[in-house]
Amino acid sequence: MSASTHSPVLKHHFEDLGQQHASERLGMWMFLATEVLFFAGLFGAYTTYRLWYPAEFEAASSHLNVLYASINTALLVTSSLTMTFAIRAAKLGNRGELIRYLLATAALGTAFMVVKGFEYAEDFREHILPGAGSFGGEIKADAEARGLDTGKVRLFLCFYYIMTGIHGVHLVIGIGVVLWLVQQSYTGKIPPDNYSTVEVVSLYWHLVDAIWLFLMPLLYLAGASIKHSH
Amino acid sequence: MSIAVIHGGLAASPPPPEPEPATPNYLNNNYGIWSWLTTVDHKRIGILYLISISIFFIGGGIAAGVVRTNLLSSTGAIVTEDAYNRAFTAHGVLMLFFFLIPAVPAVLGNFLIPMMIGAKDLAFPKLNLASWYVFIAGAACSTWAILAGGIDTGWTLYPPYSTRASQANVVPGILGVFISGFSSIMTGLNIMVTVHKMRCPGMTWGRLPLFVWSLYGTSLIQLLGTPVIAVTLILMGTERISGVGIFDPSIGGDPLLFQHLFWFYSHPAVYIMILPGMGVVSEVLTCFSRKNIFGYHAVAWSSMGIAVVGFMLWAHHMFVAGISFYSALLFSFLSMLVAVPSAIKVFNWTATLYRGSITFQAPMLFALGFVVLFVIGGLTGLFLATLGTDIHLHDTYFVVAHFHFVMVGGMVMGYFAGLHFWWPKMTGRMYSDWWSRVAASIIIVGFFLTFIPQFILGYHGMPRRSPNYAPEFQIYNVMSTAGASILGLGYLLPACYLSLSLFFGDRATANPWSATGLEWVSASPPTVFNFEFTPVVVCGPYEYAIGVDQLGRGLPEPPGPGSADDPASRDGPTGPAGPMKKETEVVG
Amino acid sequence: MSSLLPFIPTMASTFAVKFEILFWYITIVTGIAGLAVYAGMLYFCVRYRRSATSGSTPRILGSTRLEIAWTVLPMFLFFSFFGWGAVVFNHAAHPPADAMEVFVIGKQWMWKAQYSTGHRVIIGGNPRNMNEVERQSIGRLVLPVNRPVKITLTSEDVIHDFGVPAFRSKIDVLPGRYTTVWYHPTRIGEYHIYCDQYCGTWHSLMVGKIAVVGEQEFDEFLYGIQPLQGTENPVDGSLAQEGRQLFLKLQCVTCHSANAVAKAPVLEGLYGTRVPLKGGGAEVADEAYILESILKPRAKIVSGWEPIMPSYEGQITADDQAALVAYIRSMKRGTTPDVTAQFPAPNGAPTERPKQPASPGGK
Amino acid sequence: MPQAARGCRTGFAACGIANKLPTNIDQAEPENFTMSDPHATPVATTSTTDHLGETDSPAMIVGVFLAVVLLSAANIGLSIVGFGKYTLVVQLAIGTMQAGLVSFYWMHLRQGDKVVILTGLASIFWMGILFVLFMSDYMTRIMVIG
Repeated sequence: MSASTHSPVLKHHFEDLGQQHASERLGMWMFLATEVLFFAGLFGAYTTYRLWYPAEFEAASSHLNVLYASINTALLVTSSLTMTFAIRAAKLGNRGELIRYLLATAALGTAFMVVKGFEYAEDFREHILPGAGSFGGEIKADAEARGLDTGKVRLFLCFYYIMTGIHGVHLVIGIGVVLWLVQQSYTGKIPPDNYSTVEVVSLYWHLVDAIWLFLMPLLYLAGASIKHSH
Repeated sequence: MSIAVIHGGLAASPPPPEPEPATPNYLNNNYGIWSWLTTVDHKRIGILYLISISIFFIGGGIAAGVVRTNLLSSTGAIVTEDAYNRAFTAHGVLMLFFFLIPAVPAVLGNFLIPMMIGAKDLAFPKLNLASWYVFIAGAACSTWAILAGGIDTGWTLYPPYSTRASQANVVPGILGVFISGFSSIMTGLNIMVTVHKMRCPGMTWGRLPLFVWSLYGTSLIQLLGTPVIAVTLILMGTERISGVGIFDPSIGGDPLLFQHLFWFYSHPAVYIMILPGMGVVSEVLTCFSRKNIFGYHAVAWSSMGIAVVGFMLWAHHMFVAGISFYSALLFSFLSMLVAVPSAIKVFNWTATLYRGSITFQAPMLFALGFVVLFVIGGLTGLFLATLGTDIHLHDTYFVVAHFHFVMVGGMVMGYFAGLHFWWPKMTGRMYSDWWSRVAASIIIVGFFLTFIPQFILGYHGMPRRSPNYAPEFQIYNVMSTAGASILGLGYLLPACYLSLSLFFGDRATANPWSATGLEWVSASPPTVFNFEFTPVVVCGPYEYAIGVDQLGRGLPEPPGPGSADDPASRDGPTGPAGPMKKETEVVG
Repeated sequence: MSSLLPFIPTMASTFAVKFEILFWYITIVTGIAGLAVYAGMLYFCVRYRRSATSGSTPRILGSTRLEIAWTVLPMFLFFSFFGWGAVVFNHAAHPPADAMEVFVIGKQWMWKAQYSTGHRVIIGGNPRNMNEVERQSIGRLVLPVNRPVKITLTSEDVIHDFGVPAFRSKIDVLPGRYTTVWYHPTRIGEYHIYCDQYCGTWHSLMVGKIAVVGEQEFDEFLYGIQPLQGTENPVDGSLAQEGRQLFLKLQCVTCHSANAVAKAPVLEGLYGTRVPLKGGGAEVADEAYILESILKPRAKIVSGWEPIMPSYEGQITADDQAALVAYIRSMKRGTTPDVTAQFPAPNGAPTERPKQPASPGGK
Repeated sequence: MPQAARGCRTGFAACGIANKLPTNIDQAEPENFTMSDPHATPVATTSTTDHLGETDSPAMIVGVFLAVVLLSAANIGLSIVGFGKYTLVVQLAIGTMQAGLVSFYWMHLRQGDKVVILTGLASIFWMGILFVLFMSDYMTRIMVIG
C-alpha cells in the first residue's frame, strides 16, 4: 500500500488520503453551495426591489463611495492571490512560504475590514442610514430634489448594510480561520499530505471574494454613472 | 472476530455466531458522562440526538395538550387567548424545528448511514458532534424564549406582525431556530459527503438501501434550503431590532417577500420531515414481507424527484396571500408534479406486499400505519394545491388536519417504525412484542379520531389558530380532543416499554428481524468501528426472496409464525432455495 | 353541546357551488384511488400473511409497464384537478365590471367597511379593542342578494385575512396595498366572517357577520330605516343617520325623550302606527304626517300632549326635512338617544386608539 | 488493526464467493448512475498515489489575478461612464466572468472532480429556481390588479 494509507494525518475512518482529501474538498464545496443559497436569498430580495424601484436604488447607490469599494476590491482579489500561493506552498511543503502567504492573506483581509470601517464612518457622518430618524443629509435632499420616494431609498440602504455586513462577518470568520491555519502550520501540523486543509480554507476565502465581486456592481456601481455636484 | 469466522460465514451458510454478551461495543467501550459528551462516534451522537429530541417531543406534546384541551370550549376552556397563542406557537416551533427536522436524519440517519454503506463513521465525525452541540445551543435559546414569556407569532413568523406588533420573545426564539439551522446543515452535509465518498467496495448507487437514498434527498434539501431560512431570519430579526427593514410596507417593502423566502425553505422542509420516513418504510415493508422492493429505481428516484421538485412549489402556501394570478397558476401546476413521485412510492409499497410472507410486528404495524395515513395526508394535499379549492380551505383546520396526517401520521409513524425496527441494533435489547403492537394500534386509532374531525371543521371553515370559535364547531373539537387523549396515551406506551427494555429486555441477536442490510451484519449493539472487516457488497439491498444479505450470506431464520418451514431463509445462496434454484419473476 | 354540522355547508354564492362541484370531484377521485390502495393493502396483508404462506417468496423486482401506468395515470388526474381548479380560480380572481363596490379595512382587531355610497359600518371585531362609540356600532356587512359585490381590502397594521366560508371565499388583507375579492350572493341569510390569517392576541375574535338581504331591504338599509347592519342606530352615512344628528343638534331630543320627563310624544316605534288625536280621531303616522308635524306642529295635536312645539317651517331645508323624516321613520323601540347623549362621532370614523389596546387576560 | 482489516478483505475477495453469485442478483447497473465514482467499484478502494494532485503554476495564478483585476477595473470604468439600461446586465456578466475564473482556476474546478462540479452546478441551479420563481410573482403581479 502506498504512503497515502499510512500517513499520520490520515483519520481513522478513511481508507486513504485520496479519500480523505476528496471528502474534505467535497464537504467544503457543499458548504459553499449552502453559502451560495444563503446569498441567493439576499440577491433575490435585492433583485425584486431593484426591478420595482430602479430610480430610487440607483440614486441611493450613487451616494456610496466607489473609491473605498474599488480599493477593497483590489485588496480582496490580492488576498485571494496570496491564498492560492499558500496552497501551492503547502503542497510543495514550503512551510516558511506557506506561513508568509497566509499572514499576507489575513493582513489583506484585515485591511479590507479597516477600509470598510472608514467607509461606514463616512456613511454615518453623512446620514446615509436607513433609520427613519437617522436618514438625512445630502442623500435625502438629493432624493427629494429628484422627486423620489425616500422610503425606497432607505430600502436600498437596508440592503447595503445587511449585505456588506453579512459579507464582513464572513470575512472576519475567514481571517480567524486563516490565522488558525498559521498556528497549525507553525506547529507543523500541515505537512504536504495535509495540504487539503489549506485548500478547504482557500475555497471559502475565494467564495467570500467572489461574492464581493457581485456586491460591488449591485451596491456601488448601480448608480456610479449618476453625477453629483458636490 | 477473526478471519476464519468471516470465511466460515461466507462459505457455509449458517449465520455467524452470536456475539458474547460482554463483547466490547460502542456502548460499553468506555463509561461516564464525559465520554458521551466528547464522543465523535456517529452511533453515540445518534443516541444523544435521540435523547434530546425525545425531550422536545414531550415539550411539544405538552403544548399540544394545552391547545387541544383549551379547544374543548368555544370560548377557551383553560387558558387566555394570549397563553393559547403562545402554546400553539411553542407546539409548532418545538415539534417542527427541534423534533421533526432532526428526528430521522439526526437520530436514525446518524446511527445507520455509515453502517448501511459499510463505513466506519461519517465523513466528518467532529462536525457531527459539533452539530449536536449547535442543536442544543439553538434549542436552549428557543426553549428559553418559549418558557420566559413565550413567542406568539405562530411558527410561520409572518411580518409585519412578528417585526412590529408582537410583544413576545421573537428575537431569542428565531435566534434559536437560526442556530439550530446550522446543525441541520452540518448533518445534511455530513451525510451527503459520506454517501458520496465513504461507500464500501461494491456498494454502488444501485445497491444503496432506499433509506440511504431518501436521506440523501433529505440532506440535499437541508443543504440548499436551510441557508435561505437563515438569511430570512437575519433579515426579519434585524428589522425587528432596528425598526427598519426590507419587509416594512411603510418604506415600500413587501411583507410577501418574507413569505416567499420563508416557504422557499419551509415547504421543502416538510420533505425533510417526510422523506426519511419514506426511507424507513421501504426498509421495514420489505423486511416484514420478505420481498424485494417493487421498483427499486422508481422508489429511489422518486425520493430525488421529491427533493428537487419540492423546491419549486412553495407559493402554494400563498395562493390567497396576494401573489400574482399567473404565479399562482404556475405554482399550482408545479405542486401537482410533486404528488406524482409520492403516488409512485405508495403504489410500489403496496406492490411490494404482493405474494409476500407478511408478519405484523410493531415496526411493520407502524410502517403500514404510515402508508395508510400518508395516503390520506397526501391526497388531501391535492385539495390545497388545487387553486379553486384552496381559496376556501386555506388557513382552516383542513390544512391543520392535512399536515398532521403527513407530519404525524407520516413522519412520526415512520420515525416510530424506524425506532422499533433498529432499537435492537441500537441498544442490543428487544422490547415487549405485545405492548409494542398494542401501542401501534392505539396510535393509529387515536390518530384517526383526532384528525378526521378536523377535516370536517376545516371544510366548514373553522380558521386555524383560534381559541374562540363558533359554537356549532364545538362537537367536532370535543371529538378531536378525545382522540388526542387516546393518541397521547399511545405515545406514552413506547416511552415505557422501550425504557424498560433497556433493563429487562431480552438480548437482541445481531439480526433479530433477519434483515438484509449491512447494519445487521454488525453485532447488536455494534462495535465501535461498526465492522470487524471492510465489507464487500455483492448484491442489492433487499434479497429476501433469495435469503441473502448484502454480503451474499444467508439470513438467520426470520421471526414470526411459519418461519420454521422457510428453507430460503436458512440456506443461503447455495442452499436448496438459493438463487441458483430461483427464477426471477418480473410481473407485468 | 351543539348538533352535528350539515353534510355540506351553506352555499350562499355562485362561487360556492363551483367550489363544491370541484371539491366533490376531487374527493370522489381521490377517495376511489385511496380506497383502491387500501383494498390492495388489506387483501395482500390478509392473503399473504406468514401463516397462510409457505414462507418462501418470489423474487419480484418490479415492472416498467406498471411503473409507467401509475406514473402517467395519476398525473393526468392531478392535471385535471389543476385545470379545473385554475378555471374556478380564474372565476374568483376576476370580478365583473358592474359589481357594487365595498371597501373593507382590517386592523387589530376589527373590520370596518365602507360602501361606495359613503355608508360606513364596523362589521366585527373584538369589542375590547374599540372605543365606546365603535362598540355600539358593531354591525354587519349588509349585501344585496343576486348582485355581484367587489370588496377591496387593506390593512392598517398587520396581515389579516377576510374569509367567508358560506361564499367559499378568502383573501389576505395586507398593509400598504389593496387586494380584492368578489361575491355573487345567492341566498338570503347571515354568515360568518373570519380572520383566517393569524394577527395577534385577539385574532380569534376578529370575526364578523355578513347579512345577505333582499333588494328592497338593502335599499332600506342604505336609506337607514332598517337597522339591518345589526345595531339599533341607522347606518352611518345614511339619510336616517343624518336625521339623527339633526335630531340631536336641533335639541328635538330634549322634549321627545323616551323617559318620564318627556314634554312631547315618544317617537320611537311611531312610524306606521295610528296616532290618537286631540279632539278625537286618529291618523296613521306616515311620512306626510311626520313632515306636517315638523313644519306645522299645531295642525294635529296628539291626544294627551300640550301644543308647545315651535314650527320649523322655513327653519330647515328640504334636505334636512327628508333626513328627519327618515330618522323618525327608522326609530325602533328603545333607540331614542339619551338627553345627555354626546353628539356622536360618525360610525367607523377614525378614532383614537384605546389606551390599552390589548387588555391582558381574557378570562 | 487496519492492516488486519485489509488483509481480511483481500481474503474475502480471494475466496471468490462473490463470483459464484448469479449476475442477476445485482440489480444495480452502476453505469446508469452518473454520480457513481470510482471509489465504489468492488475491486478495491482507489488509493491514488498522486493524491496531492497537480500543483498550480505561478504563471497561471498570476495570470488569473491580472484578468480578475482588469475585469474589475473595466467594470468600474464602464459603470462610471454608464450605458443606459443594459448597465446592470453587463456589470453582472463581468462579475460572473470573474467568479468563473476564480472558481475554475483558483478553486480547482478544472481538476474535474465530477461531484464537486455537480455541487457547484446544483447551487447555481437552485439559485435559478429561487430567482425564476420569485420573478414569476413579482414581474407579473401588476398584471392582475383590477
